[in-house]
Amino acid sequence: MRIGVFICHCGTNIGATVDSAGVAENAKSLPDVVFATDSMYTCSEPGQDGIIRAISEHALDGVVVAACSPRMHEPTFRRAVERAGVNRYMFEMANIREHVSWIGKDKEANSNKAFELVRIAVEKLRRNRPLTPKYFPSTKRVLVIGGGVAGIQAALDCADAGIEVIMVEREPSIGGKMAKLDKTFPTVDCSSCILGPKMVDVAQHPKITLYACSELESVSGFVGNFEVVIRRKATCVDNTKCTGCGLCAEKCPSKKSFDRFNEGVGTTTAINIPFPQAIPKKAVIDKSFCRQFVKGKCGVCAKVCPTGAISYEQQDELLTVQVGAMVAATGYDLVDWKVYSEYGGGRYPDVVTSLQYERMMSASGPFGGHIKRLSDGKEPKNVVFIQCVGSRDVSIGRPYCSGFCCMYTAKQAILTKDHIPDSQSYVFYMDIRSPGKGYDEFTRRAQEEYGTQYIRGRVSLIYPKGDRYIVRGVDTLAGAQVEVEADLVVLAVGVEAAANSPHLAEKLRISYDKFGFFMESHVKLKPIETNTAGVFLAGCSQGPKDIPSSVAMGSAAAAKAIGLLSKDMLESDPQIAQVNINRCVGCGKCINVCPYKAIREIDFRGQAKAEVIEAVCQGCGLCNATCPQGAVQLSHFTDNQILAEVEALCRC
Amino acid sequence: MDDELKGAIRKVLPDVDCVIGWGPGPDPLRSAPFFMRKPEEVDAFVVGPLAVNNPAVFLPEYKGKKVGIVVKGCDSRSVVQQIAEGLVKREEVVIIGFPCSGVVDIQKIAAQLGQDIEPGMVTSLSISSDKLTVNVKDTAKTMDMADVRADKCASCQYPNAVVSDEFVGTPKEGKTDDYADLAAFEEKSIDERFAFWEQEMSRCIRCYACRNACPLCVCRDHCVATSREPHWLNQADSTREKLFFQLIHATHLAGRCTGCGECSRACPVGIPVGLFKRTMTRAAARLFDYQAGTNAETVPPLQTFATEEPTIKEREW
Amino acid sequence: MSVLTGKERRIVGFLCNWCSYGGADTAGVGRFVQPTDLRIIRVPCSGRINPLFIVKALLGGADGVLVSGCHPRDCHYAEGNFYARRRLEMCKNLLPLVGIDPKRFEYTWVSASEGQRWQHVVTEFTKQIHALPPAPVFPESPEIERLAACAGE
Amino acid sequence: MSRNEPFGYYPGCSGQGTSAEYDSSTRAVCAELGMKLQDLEDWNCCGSTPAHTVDHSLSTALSARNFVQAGKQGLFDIVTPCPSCLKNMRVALRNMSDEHIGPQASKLLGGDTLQEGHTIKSVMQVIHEQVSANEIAAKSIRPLEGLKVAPYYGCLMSRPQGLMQFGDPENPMVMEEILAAAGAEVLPFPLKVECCGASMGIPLNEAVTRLSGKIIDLAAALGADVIAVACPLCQMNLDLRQGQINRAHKTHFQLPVMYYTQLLGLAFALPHNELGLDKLVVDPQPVLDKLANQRRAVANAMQTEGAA
Repeated sequence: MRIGVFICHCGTNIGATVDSAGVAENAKSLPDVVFATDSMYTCSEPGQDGIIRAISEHALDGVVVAACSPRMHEPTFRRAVERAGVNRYMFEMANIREHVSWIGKDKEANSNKAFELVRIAVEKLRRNRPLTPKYFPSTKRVLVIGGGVAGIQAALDCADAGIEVIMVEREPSIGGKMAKLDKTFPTVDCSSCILGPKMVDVAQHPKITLYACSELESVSGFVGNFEVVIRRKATCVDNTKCTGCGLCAEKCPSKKSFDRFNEGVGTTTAINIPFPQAIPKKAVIDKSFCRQFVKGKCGVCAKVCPTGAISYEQQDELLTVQVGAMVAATGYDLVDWKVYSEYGGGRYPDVVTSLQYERMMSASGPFGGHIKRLSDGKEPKNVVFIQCVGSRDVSIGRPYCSGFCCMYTAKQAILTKDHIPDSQSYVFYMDIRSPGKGYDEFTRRAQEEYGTQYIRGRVSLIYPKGDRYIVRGVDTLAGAQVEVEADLVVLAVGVEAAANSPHLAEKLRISYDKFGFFMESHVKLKPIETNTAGVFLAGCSQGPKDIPSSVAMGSAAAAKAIGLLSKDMLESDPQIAQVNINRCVGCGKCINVCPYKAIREIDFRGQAKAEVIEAVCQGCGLCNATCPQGAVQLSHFTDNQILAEVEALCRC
Repeated sequence: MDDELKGAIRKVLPDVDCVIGWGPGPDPLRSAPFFMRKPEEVDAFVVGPLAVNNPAVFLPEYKGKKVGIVVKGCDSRSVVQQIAEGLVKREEVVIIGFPCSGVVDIQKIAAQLGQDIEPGMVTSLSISSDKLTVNVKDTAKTMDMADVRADKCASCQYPNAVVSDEFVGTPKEGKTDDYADLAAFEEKSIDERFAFWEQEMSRCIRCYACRNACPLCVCRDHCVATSREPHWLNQADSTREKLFFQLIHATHLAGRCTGCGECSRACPVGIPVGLFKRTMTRAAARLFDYQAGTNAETVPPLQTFATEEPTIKEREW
Repeated sequence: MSVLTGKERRIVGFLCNWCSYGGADTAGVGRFVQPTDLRIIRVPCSGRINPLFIVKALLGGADGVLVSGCHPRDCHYAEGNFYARRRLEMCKNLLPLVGIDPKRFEYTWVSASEGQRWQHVVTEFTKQIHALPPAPVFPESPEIERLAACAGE
Repeated sequence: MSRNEPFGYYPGCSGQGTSAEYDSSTRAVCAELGMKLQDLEDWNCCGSTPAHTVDHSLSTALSARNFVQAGKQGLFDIVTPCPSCLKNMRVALRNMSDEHIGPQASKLLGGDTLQEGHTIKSVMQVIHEQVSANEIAAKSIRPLEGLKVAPYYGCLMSRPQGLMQFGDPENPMVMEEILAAAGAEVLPFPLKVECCGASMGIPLNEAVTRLSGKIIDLAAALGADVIAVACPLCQMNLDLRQGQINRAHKTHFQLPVMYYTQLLGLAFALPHNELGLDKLVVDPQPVLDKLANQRRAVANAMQTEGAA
């Protein structure tokens, strides 16, 4: 073999703590290395040209680049060597930036380690074989998980591009958190007025199939050919018959049911349509309150339903669909703020969450747009807002900023004044974070035009005194303790990943961070992609985001899915398992362990042998590690390649 | 019991290609694998303390043909494991079991005699229930059976065939296995163990008798010990490579070894290679509550998993 | 010279591409300083790791082997790390019998987001290896040494 | 540890003086509940507030010496009524394994070394752990029925959270459960872990009258008959300084402030001299009267019922 080695300086990123030129010089002593050099920015155009030139000048048939992580630039360099006529798998990378120069300052040790990493790359490359991808067809259908504004945008964009969409929503209606909001910042326009039409579009679009009250049961397959099982939870209402007339809810005798849509502000009936603009507009029975289920008898709704849509015996239904790509837009939930016992931990009725306050203000909410206290129905005059409840708080494991609370608190303060002109609002804040078009101006308006008193400091205690609450905090600008008497306290509760996000991530085989938010493929350059091909992210599932960002991300995810499925055939990764039929004894161990059922038993001249189904194999190599005689080998990560790497590192 | 067993074998013979058991060996002390096809061949069948080797090792070669096999308890576990792993089909094997009282260890007999026993040296031999008398060059030496019984028999949990189509005799009570042999070995310090194996493995002649005697070594002609693709071992006469082969064998048998002890017995230079597999067997029992060769319906522990592994105490960082 | 004599030990890491290799990258991006002893071999999945790679490294003179994969339930290939967990645990049981200190081998789970955890694991493991004497080494086979001597001439 | 084995008892210096009634009522109640308390021999000051503000090693050594003394008596599980002593002694146990403070403090111990396995808890926590609510109810032959109690823990009993391990640091419920078991009507008291002003009574009296004032103010507003306390310093600020508070705020509170052990003692019908009721500044007579009236009312009701 004729191998060329290129050691990158990456400016000073590597060059400052690794002697790149020295490593290149040493690399010349390695077996089969006929050319070695260092270069300033190997990934730049001149850097890549240097590789291409060296390949032709030195007749190289293999290339090692020692630079950043292969997770960063392996595809870049593979394309470069391919342009020079070398198979893209005759290329190896040594990660001397993330794994060397950035984690230590000892130049001698770093240079030595960098050389070692080059050595194992060379040893592996010497055993590489050219590989060629295969092509396979894909299903031109996208699954959107979550029907909040991000998911809605992704679904509509895909559908408008002519791709079929299946939307799965856990709640009885799409709309997500945005549907619960009264108004939106910074324009203070009505949330349901701008979201409503989009929800209707979803319902009416011929390319979109919506499954509400449904969750993802399992996922199998791979990019282009996922097989998804959806669990449609029993709502006890036959959606094909329900017209959404609402008669059932009118007559339902169980009127004290928990109102999920209204965040527990007020109550609802056991059978209900969550809100007037719900999509789909179908009734749903909450079994934990329905007398038919709790007491075993009632049946009022079944009696009054004009179309006979009620079916108490309805069971969950499993539905299997084929899709080519998936968009995870599962949104967020509020942090459990009840851990703050200094704020009453839920004991005080007039200490509410920001989302509850939205419902209290909303004209379509339980109070018809007239703000009143949950305890006694009185109109509050002094309203205290506390920001960062469950955000930026290391002590409860939520160190991050939830991003949009500063803005909605300002909005809620403004709306409070609009609703109750003789009211006074106070906002306890840590910092005002309002980077966005028209955002900072908005928070100033809350202070200057609406007279909201902003107090920079934390609140240490809320306690009831008479029928009011004493909010004790610190004003860090004045350097004094302050106490405000409040009729109502609104907590700007921080956000966390939607319940069960890690569980869903595991089904999707994507990564999640320690807070449950889904991990993007690259923080800056691949914010929509995940490490699993064909799975894209939108909205707060990836981290806290406001509405404009969620919508933008929904469109971005749609663009990624459309781009993926615009190709007639998808390229398969040739780094898959292969069976050496001469060595295979047909013991079937590989068949047992393969997570993809990508290996089958075949009859070869009367003997049982294993065979890899190429389009199904994902290249994990479990079979390889299982086969005792090594008859199954994972291309590009064969036993011999890994053994060569091990041996390069040992004393032998 | 011998005659009853012979009767059982003869009864099975018409339905099978052959019945595998034990027959006369090079001298009265040693039996040999015995393949019986005709009823008259059954007369030479040997059973008892001299039926030492494990006939299950031959079974996978007969895949596709129906065969009978006479098994001690330990041998039967190999058969069960072969069936569990699909190496042998249950319907292709007729299992004849009997209660085993233990087998002899030729090395121990040699030790009692104070000399190596070359084939042919033993001219005659007689066995009573607890005594064994060996005639070497017209000198008779009587020894206690207990002193020459194979080590594995001392902790034999399954003296009777685990699974059988015909069972001859009254089942015997099993013993418990407390892995005393491992505990004794583990008296040594880590360094002493390394030194021990360095010494022992330096004597290995790479004959692979240990592998060839193993009824669960499925690779047969494709052993990684002698292949270049993949190239796990080089052919140098190095202690490291020899030890590495033992660890390959033990790893391949992890959670599968039924403890028949044939690897150790087959070793011509007497290296206790069975200890490696015993360690894995103990670990499989402790971690996965799994005993290979006791139930053909179970999946070997390393070919399956549980999402929660309460017995695996992972390191906290 | 493969490691800096007196300063470093030979530590081989096997990391799955999707989680732990990414976690090591994240540690790098975060400039989380780590000891320089470890050299990482990238594999697609912890399920790809044949325990015999570990044995091979340790018999070959590596002072320590560190394996890291995706957290259980979060395997990129759904199940690979579940198998790996069992196999690696069995391997850990085998080493002491051979006279290899089981502290020379650890396996753990580090996700792509856990740069700090990776730094911690590497630092702790390296400390652990430095607390042990250098790995015992087998004498080379006389045959090979003779050949090596010839080659050197 | 079960209550059949003796606990090492560390009374703390307040118990010898300003809170003698806390000490005596604690001993009386524990005896009634079958908890054996064995006094530490030759114990010394825990270091209180001054020591640790000057020298951590010294403060650690002072408290550590008490554990050493206990160890000599074979006592490893120590209890103390005083939250401040508890905090100091817990900090000392933690500091003894600190790589800097530990060795220095050890040197100060002279020839003595601290053994492993020492624990210290508040008497309140141990009562809560060892005695069931049913047992307390059964012992309460004169239950505190009808008595409205504002439970006040002070700032130290539950905090810092990691060190004190006393349930929810902002909303502990142990005293509530104990007193409710004795029949009292325990009020939800939002200021239960607020600062009373602590030792600022002398250098900055205004701080105490302001902070303790709020506590008394809210307890009175909630209709409490008595504030139940567990800390000698809190008791002093709320009780002894109630006159100062009244003067500062032009109020006229006469709200009794009693140790929870005194209230338990009343429920158990223990002799008043053991409970040290005479040591209280604000006269607890209204409490006794209320309980007596309540008992009379109950007795009358039963009589009428019997007659009918």
